[in-house]
Amino acid sequence: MKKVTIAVLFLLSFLFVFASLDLAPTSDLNSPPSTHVSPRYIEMGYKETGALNMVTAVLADYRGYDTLGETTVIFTAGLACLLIIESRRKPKR
Amino acid sequence: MTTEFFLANRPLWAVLISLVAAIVILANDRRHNIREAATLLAAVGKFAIILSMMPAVLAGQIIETTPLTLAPGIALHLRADACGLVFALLSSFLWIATSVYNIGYMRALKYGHETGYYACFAVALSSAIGIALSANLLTLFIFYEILTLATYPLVFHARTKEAIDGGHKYLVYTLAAGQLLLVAIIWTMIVAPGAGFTAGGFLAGKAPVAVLQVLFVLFVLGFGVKAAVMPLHDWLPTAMVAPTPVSALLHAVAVVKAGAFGFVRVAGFVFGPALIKDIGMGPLLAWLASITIIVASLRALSEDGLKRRLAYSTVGQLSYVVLGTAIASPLAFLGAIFHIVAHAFMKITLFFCAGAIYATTHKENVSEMKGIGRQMPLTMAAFTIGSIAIVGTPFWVGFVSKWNLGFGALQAGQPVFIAILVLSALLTTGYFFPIVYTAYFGSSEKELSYHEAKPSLLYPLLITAAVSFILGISPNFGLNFYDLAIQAVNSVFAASSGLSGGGL
Amino acid sequence: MLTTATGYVNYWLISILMLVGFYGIIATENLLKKLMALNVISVAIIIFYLNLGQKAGSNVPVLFGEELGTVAAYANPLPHTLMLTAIVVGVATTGVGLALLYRIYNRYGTLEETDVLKEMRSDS
Amino acid sequence: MTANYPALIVIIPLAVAVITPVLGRISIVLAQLSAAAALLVAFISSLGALQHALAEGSWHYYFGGWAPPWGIEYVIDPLSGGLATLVSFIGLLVLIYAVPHLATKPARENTYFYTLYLLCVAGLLGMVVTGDVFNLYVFLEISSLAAYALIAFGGSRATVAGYRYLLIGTAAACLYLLGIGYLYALTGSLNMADLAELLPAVDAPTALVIATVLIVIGLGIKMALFPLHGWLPDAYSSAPAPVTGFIAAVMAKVSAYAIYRICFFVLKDTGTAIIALNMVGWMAAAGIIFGSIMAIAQNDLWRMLAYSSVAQMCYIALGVALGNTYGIYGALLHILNHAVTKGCLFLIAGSIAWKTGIRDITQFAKMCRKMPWTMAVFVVAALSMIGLPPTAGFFSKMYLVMGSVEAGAWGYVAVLVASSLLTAIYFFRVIEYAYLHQPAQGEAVKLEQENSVMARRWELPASMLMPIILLGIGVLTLGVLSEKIIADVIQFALPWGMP
Amino acid sequence: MRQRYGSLILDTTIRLLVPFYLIYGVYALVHGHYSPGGGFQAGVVLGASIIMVNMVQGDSVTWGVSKQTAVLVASIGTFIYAGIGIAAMIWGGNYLDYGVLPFRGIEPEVRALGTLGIETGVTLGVAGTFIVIFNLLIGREE
Repeated sequence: MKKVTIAVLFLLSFLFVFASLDLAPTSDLNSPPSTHVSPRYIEMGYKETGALNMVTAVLADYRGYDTLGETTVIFTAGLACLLIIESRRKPKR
Repeated sequence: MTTEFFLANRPLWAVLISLVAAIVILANDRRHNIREAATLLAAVGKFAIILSMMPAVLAGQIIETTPLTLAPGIALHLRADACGLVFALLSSFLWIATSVYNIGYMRALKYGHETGYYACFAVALSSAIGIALSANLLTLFIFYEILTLATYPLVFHARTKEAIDGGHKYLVYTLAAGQLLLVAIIWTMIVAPGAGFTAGGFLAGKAPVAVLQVLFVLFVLGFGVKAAVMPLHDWLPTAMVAPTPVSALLHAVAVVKAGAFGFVRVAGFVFGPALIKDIGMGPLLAWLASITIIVASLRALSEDGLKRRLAYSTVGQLSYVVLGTAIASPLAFLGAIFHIVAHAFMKITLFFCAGAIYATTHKENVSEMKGIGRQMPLTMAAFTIGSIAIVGTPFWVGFVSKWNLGFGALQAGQPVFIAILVLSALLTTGYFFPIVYTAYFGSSEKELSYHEAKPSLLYPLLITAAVSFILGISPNFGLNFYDLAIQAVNSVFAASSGLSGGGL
Repeated sequence: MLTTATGYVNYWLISILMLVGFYGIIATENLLKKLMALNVISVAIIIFYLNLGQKAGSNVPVLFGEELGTVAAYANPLPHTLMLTAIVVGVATTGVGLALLYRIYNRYGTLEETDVLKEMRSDS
Repeated sequence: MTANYPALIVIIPLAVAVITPVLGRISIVLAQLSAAAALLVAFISSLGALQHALAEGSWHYYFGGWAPPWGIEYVIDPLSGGLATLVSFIGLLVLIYAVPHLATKPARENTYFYTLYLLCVAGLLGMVVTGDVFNLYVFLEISSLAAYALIAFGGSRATVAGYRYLLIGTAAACLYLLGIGYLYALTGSLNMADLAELLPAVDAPTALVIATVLIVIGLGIKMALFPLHGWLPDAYSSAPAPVTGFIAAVMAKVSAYAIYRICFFVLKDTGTAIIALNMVGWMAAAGIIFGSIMAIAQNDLWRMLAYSSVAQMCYIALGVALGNTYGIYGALLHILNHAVTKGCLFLIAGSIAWKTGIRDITQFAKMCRKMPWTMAVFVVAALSMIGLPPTAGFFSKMYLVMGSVEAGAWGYVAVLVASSLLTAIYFFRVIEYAYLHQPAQGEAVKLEQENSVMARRWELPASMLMPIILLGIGVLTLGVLSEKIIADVIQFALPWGMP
Repeated sequence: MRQRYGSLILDTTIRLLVPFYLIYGVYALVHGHYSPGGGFQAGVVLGASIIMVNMVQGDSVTWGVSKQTAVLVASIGTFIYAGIGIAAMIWGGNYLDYGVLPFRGIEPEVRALGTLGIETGVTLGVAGTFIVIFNLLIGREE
């Protein structure tokens, strides 16, 4: 079983290596992520949101809704733990 | 406005009235009288509605309604044409008789669970009328499946081991067939989008011959199970564990005739007689039907249980209809459609008699019925009438359809099937005559006193027996079955010119 | 050739890290270790995203003073933001996973998968 | 507020969820009422949004006022609007159902349950209406985390099932995240519409294939697509009844919807989606047969239904894989139909276990007497699962067969036909046990006594019976109105460029 | 009640460090606009400092926030975030459109204030949740 897993994963690693050649190399200034969408965050971030920290600008404003989701995820995790562990001590019916 | 609305949608009301009745029945679980009154009212109402459409249809009008769309381009399309009206009139008329009989029978035998029984009966009738009046394949299929579902509880009604097994078998056969039918119907819908039943068929030239052949086989398999074409007939004798009214109305009229009627629709209104000839599937089906007729008759000879013998008789007789559609000449078609009517009256009489005997004396095997003709003279008289008619004796209703079938075979240039008809008549005599003989002349060990069935059982069977005599002399009596059948055949064959005989 | 290698070697390392994580999930018996392997995967993916945000010669995406340099002078802030979310999701998942493990251990006294499953099947 | 319908669909359940612990402190009834009110608002908003989308085309809602691709947008088109309506409606029904079910648990646990339940619903709603692939991931995680905990709430077995689901589910989410990572690396965008525009120009076949496969496998695990369904039977059969009812009804469907969305709306012009879909098609066909056979082998009603879900989810996958108009009609209609039907069946299974403690089918004798209404609805829902007219299931199956016939995929036709018959076997088995079998001798007497007591009582509390009956009516109504749904909604949900 | 882990050295260290942790947490929150930092980081620092107090001093220390309180804090914190979004809706903008909030100032400043508001919510939410999870995982009874 383990050997099969290793073999499959080994093959997969070749696939990933092969696929990576389709991507822009690391640190490429002209890669799609550096040229689409993100320039606006860098250029307009301060003007539009008043945050010098562009990460904050994106996090809290441009993509603020994701962050709401993120906070909710954490909150969900807290309540999930509560429900899981608290219900251990349930009174017998 | 409202009257017009009511009149225009009569096919829909005809279907819905017994569904409503089913709901009323379910709501009155413990009030027997309301429950049974609802059944009777719905039966009479349904018959009245369908009867009211007859003059218009005879005059050449077609009453149709499309209350709902089922799929893009395909509506829940109900249409009262001559062909459908034959079946609708027949089943709704016989439902009245059966309802009366039902009440007597169920009260005599105390099965229990009667609310569900009556409700299922009503739903089954709804779907039978739906099948009769549907104007396209999908509508027909939906009612066809509802019919399967509604009759399944009726088969296992007694809840004995045997009944449950019978129900199983019934369900397996009909559901599997239903799926094949569904594939056939969907394929047809893809080949000819949005087409409804067209007199003379609509598939010609729509697809390669090979595809049409496969389609035809699928249709045969799909409808063949309910029409009990051998080798797909096995469920029918097993399903005889159901209470007799079920066997009488559903397993002799509504359910099995739905299959036979499906053949008529497919042969006459989907493929068309000409196309069936062209793709060469007619003879195949005709021989299948012939084999069924002979083998089923032989099987009937060896059965001792009266209902099982009747069941095999039904299997054989249904194939007359299939044979007629397969021969696909005008007269054969006429014979096929009229045999739906003829067989219904004859066989329901016979089943009613079997049920009456069982409810009164608890005898269900032929060998036990020695001397029962003296004990229940009226019932046995009706039984005798039914037997004589079903054999095909001239001046009885069975003769009319067989005569037409025979001439149809000649018309199509296949006289060999006349031999089949004659052989079948002989065999039929072979298995009905002993019953009658035993009943009148067999001597029983015990002394039998006069003990006729009670009125609610007796009157329905006398009426149907009388009708099967009257229809033999005057096939148009009362409900104009013969004219309607002729009109249906004319419409089918007028559309496909060049076939021998043309119209009638 | 060398430039290719330097440009892509990150992706390869990340792939290997991720596959190691998958190996961990599949091959280890211990439920806690599986959870840790899951974290390895999630870290690999986080690095993958951050790798996408890199630009040669860029600085952190924070304006110091109000002078804006060229776009090329700042790293892409979007992957950072996304990965902040992913990190939090990872933490949350780990928390819930640990809570579940806590209960499993309390109930069955073991964290070996086969044992737990055996106990569970016999448990009503 | 009308202008904010798309946001309200998700926001109101979310906001109410996060404040529920506080409300629950004050009074548990307050928490229940507010939760129900929140889902009602979500339902009304979805309906409003759907109506707007049908009347005036798809509705794009920009969060924070930032236009995509910079900000996050919600897209209400007939498809997402319709699905949001479905999710919120079933969410509301199950919430009502859950109230008596949880009455014996302490108030605090009740509060946490409702909070997580709302979060789960909100997460699914968010997945449905979002137009941003990363936002979809975030909401996927919200709903998943909530679901893990809710499943584990069912007891010790459920904890193990929940943990296994957590492992598989998180791995799935990671795969999905990596998949969209590739898409991001290739285009620099995360917005679905923007991706759809940019991707055809991208020349990176291997990376695109990897991205597609990762996304499809990731979401495939979540929708329990065979052979990635391993988590499902344990999870469904050990979770508390309302939870199973809800997640079985909508959770997997939302993932199926996401696959459809991404394959047909994002990757449609790249050509890789076709490869992935072919793969999905055969997996689905195998899954239909496997799920049905496994369902026949089960004696536990819950597990039977769970395996049935495996098979039925594959119906949806099959329709999507067919990729022609009828196939997609069938798949989308089946999402709707199966949600209502399976939700109904699991709620019924839950009620039976709640009232009588019986889960084993072989002990169902005389169940029709104990719970006549419930069992009547069960029969209707079972018919729909088998695919018999006039119930909803028939029509979706009909479209699937139509799609297969049109595509000439006779193998699929055979599978669909065989599956109907197999489904009939295991559902009629239950029906026969419930209606026809006689209980053992000793039990019969006890049953009579129980019956005499119960004759005067309503079979289930109204708030449990009402959702079941509503869903049962829904099964019939959806069947009768299926064409209307197609003509009014689903027709507009097809990807662009299709007839 | 568990034994506290503390000793003299730990006690003293905590006494000295916790105020700085708290201040640093608040700094990370409010300074998130200008430098690396923000709600999550702040929340984690705040949560961690309280967890630390809890660990060292045991439950007897009155400001070791209890599980129930922490849940409420997390709940309220997350609600602040969602609520600010809803407030934006009420003032006529889209959800989370801080620009329409009725603060004085030009739009970027208003937006920055809105951002600060939600970051506060995030901080409370994260801090509360971490305390809850920690308390649960160490199996401390009420």
